[in-house]
Amino acid sequence: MLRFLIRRLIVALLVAATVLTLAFALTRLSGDLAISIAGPNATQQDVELVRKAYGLDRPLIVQFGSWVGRAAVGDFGESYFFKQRVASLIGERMPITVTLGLVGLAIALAISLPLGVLAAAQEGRLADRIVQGITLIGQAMPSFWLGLILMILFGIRLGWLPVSGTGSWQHFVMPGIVLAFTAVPALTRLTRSGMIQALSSDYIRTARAKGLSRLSILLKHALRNAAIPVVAIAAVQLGFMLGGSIVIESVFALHGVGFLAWESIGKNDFPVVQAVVLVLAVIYVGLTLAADLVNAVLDPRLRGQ
Amino acid sequence: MSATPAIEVKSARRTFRTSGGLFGTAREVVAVDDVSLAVPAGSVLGIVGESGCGKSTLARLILGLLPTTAGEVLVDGQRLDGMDRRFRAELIQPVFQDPFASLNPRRRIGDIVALPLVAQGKFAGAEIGRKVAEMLERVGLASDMAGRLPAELSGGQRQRVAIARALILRPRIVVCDEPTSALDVSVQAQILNLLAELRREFNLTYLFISHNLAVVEHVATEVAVMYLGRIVEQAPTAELFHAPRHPYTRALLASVLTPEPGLGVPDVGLGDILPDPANIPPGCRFHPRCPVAIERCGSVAPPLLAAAHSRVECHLAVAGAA
Amino acid sequence: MSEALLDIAGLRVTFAGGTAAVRGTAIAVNRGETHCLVGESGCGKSVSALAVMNLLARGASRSADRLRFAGEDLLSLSDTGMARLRGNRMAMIFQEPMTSLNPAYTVGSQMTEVHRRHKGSSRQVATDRAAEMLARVGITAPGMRLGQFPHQLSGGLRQRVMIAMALMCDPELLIADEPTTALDVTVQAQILRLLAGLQRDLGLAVLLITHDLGIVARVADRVSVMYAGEVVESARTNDLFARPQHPYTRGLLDCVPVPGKIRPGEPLGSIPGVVPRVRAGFQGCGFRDRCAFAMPECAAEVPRHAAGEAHDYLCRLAADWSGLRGAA
Amino acid sequence: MTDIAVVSVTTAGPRRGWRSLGTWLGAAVVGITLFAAIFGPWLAPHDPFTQDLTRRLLPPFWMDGTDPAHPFGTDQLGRDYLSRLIYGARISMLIGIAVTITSGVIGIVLGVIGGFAGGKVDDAVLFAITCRLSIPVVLVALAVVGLLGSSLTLLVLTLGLLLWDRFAVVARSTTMQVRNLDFVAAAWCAGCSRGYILAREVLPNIASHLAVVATLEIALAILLEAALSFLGLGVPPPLPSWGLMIAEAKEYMFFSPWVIMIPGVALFVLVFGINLLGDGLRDLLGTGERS
Repeated sequence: MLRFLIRRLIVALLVAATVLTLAFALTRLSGDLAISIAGPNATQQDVELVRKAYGLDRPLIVQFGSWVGRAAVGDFGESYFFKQRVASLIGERMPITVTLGLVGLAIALAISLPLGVLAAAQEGRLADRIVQGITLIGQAMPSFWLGLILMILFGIRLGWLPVSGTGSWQHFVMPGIVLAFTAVPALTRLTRSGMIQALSSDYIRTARAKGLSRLSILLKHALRNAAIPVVAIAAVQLGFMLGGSIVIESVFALHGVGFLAWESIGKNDFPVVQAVVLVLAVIYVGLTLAADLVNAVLDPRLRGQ
Repeated sequence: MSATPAIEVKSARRTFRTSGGLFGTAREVVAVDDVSLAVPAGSVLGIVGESGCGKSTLARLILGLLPTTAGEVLVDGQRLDGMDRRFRAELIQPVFQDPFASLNPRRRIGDIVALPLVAQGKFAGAEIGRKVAEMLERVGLASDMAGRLPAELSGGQRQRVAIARALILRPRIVVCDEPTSALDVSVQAQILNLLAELRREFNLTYLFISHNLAVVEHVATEVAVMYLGRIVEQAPTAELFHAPRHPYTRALLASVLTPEPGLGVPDVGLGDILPDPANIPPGCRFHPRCPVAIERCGSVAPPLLAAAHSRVECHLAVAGAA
Repeated sequence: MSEALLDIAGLRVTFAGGTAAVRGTAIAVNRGETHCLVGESGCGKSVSALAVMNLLARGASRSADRLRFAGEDLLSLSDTGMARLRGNRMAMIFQEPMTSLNPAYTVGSQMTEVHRRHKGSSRQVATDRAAEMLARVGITAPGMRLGQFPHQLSGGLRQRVMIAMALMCDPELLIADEPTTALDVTVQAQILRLLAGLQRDLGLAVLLITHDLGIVARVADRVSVMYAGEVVESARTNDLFARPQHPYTRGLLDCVPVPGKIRPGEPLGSIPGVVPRVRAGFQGCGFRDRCAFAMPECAAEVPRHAAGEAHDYLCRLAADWSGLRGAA
Repeated sequence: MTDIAVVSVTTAGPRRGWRSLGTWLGAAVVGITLFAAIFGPWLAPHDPFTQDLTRRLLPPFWMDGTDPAHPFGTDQLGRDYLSRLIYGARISMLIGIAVTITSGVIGIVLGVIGGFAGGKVDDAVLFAITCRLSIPVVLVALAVVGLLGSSLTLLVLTLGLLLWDRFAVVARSTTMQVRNLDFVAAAWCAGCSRGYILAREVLPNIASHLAVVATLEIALAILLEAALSFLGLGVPPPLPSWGLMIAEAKEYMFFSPWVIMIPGVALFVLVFGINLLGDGLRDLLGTGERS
């Protein structure tokens, strides 16, 4: 158990280090940062001042070293645009993104699990085809467009929900639904295929031979095994949702981390962009680690002898 | 007796690392442990043992599909590692157990049988076609089968294709790894008869691996019994079946259910403890299940008692118990 | 013995693709008797058993002239009525002990649930019963085993657990579908010995499905040989091995290498050709393509002949066609 | 006693018909879009870049006050919407296919090498996949385009470098499965070289799985391009990307909803069609999710 945790932690750290390097490389792709920061109207002198002030005159390897050293202790420097510590900036915005992600995941699971179980139980019949149709529609739906449509419908025409902002829980309903829509197809398909696999397995035949009730076979014996991959994918999906919330946050003007990143990209505010990429990557790795642990609880075979 | 053995295995050992589940510690499994054997040219060595005893791993070592962890394998007196792949193919060929996995589902029968010829790179297309047609006919398949896909064939027919592929280069040695275990009884007999005919015709040497003792008795000239990675007894077929010396051989023979009504199911006398290759017991590895084990068996590894044609590893075989 | 415990006549199963898996099978299993259903893969023996238990996969259709268990008509029983019988008065074990137990639950949980469902017993009563049954199938330290998960047990132990679980509710009939095929020979002998002992002690009726004539000879009281969805020959075990009548039965017996009976190197008897897949609407004898005695009439309806007491077979050939097998 | 009870009936028949209907529908959508993309310059009634500020936001043909010359109306700058839609199909298909080829090459090479070699090499491939999955795609793509300026080539390269994970995962697992089958061992014993075995024995057996992944990836790349263009960091304006059309029309959507409906529906229908085709392919090639 401990060995496993340590091994996974080492992998997680290596992934973080790789992303750290990539994030740094990303910002240096554009050539001279100082020119970008100083802005279009700056004189040669201004640019030199900026270069000195941000330490961009040092050799690349030194810059990299100092960025890594500080990032390792959570210091991502100061935002060029917001003139604020990047860490505190992200800290302020994170709750909104996490709330959105969790709302989205909850809605997605509330839709996918019943749909997947229903489709598997009715494999090949009308209900199954309808569910598969829904997943296809969900897969094809551009999330930003769905967001706009919902805004027109519920925000303007019906006036039920606020169109943008973060004032109340109602503000999270539409974005949550849209975000959930991005995860529903994958989760439903996985639940369905997992359930179909479980239902055609030998132990389900045993359960039927034991004369157990249909409900007990479906929910106790099949779902428990089908749920194992779903948990892992749900965690991965949550990671993707946090990363993908940038689109939805900008549609609904939710000032979360994604929105922050979008603004910062527009403003050439590299420390913020670097930091957001890194933080999201670390969260993703943490989520997959957590999923492994939950799986170990669900699947006795993974607990070892 | 000076002739080079077709196959010679010298103190071969093969271990695997298994991950012990997500949280378990990785363990080392000894699949083949210090196995030595020699198969004289023209004979059939049968290898029997239960699942996990290492017989299939041994086959893969002899085919060169797996490298040995220690020891060496000589085929026709030459070391396998470093041997040219084309040369090796002309020497030794396999027939595997599962006739559904051993043929590429996307290639036609003719191409499958021709593969060893194509790999040699020295045969012209017309010659290949002629040889393939001949071989298909020899194993009892209509030559129009060449254009079919494996999925269109039955299990027995597929196994004939596998045999045709193995013999098309006229190798000296064929390693048959449970060639009839996946087949029905009526088809198994066809394949066994075919293998026997081909051996006489092409003067082949077989290494014949099976868990079915009756089948091994039928085809083998000599039999080796494997238990947890070691050969615990080896003898000419008739001797082994009529005067088994190792208690495990006796138990195996006792568990053969011949179709003779009225005899009931015998008591094989083995306990419930099953062999675990990752956890090999000290002393004699069979002692936890052995019905006649004495104290020494639990601590001291049994000596090898070798005679001209037979050998056994058992403390109690010293007295020549039979 | 007035009425058979399990009485099947004219059982037919057709798969969605049009394959006729079972074509008018008749089997009668008497109380306290082991009846073996023997045949090669695809002959319909397992499908017949699943059809009796109403456990066929979706897409398979079942019909029968008669399907009665302990006097009760199974055909007219509802799904719930059938579920009440399964695991209770008629139990079944399967070929693959490695996959037949649910990996997510402990042995104890899976064993007790069947008792609690059918007998309405408390957790404690069911657990005691489970421990008792584990001990009964020769498992030492049953208390410890109850808390273990299936993956912690070897194949032989899992099959013992399956047997114990099947016997939780004292069934009258146990259907065992190739219970030892996936096991090693020594474990197979142990499990079969256990089954034979339980059958005797508990007075069970056992319908044992196997492809292995050795098993048939050693454990069966009666044998039904299946080929291409039909029972082609049915007899008492001794009778069948001594006087096999159907050409297929004879051929099958010749195919089996018997240690000490066949000289090494001598060819085995074999049946040419392959096991056919029979489509719905197939007429006549399913074996005729592989049969050395086939004649044009075999494509028409085949008569069922008697060859002595409780011995019948499905073939045109008269019973005295071969004389005694192995008389020489 | 000859009553016959039929317990359950087959359900396989109608399903096949239903499935093939969907596949044909998908093929039709993809075919029409491809046709429009290839022959766009001849099909489009107007130049998609010509602005006419006097004829802004003309409604499409099903509404009142339309102009027969502009069946799908005009946008906020008076450009013909149908022409822009047709040129947008070019962008979508181009991006979808080019990105999939790029990511396919990267992913398949990595996956096949990892699956075939196993051991340390496979560990490295797995690590690369984990790293790739932990990187937020939209954010990084936005950042790259934001930093380097938008161009089609850059967009294709960026997305191609970011979307290879599914190819790698599928190629790796299927290669592993095939590698362990006995026919690969038999080919080795037949004296075949590693390269021959990989090319002739392994690849043909994983190709169908990869084809299914390819359709999914084309759909995903099209959706991502639209999202990036919508956020203003995808295809450079004035190129008529469907995502960009939605973004540019956003301000007018409350009064003239069709300005976002038309490109949005086009996007949805195309991706839906590709996915239908992919599902059909999956059924046809027998690479079910179940196995």
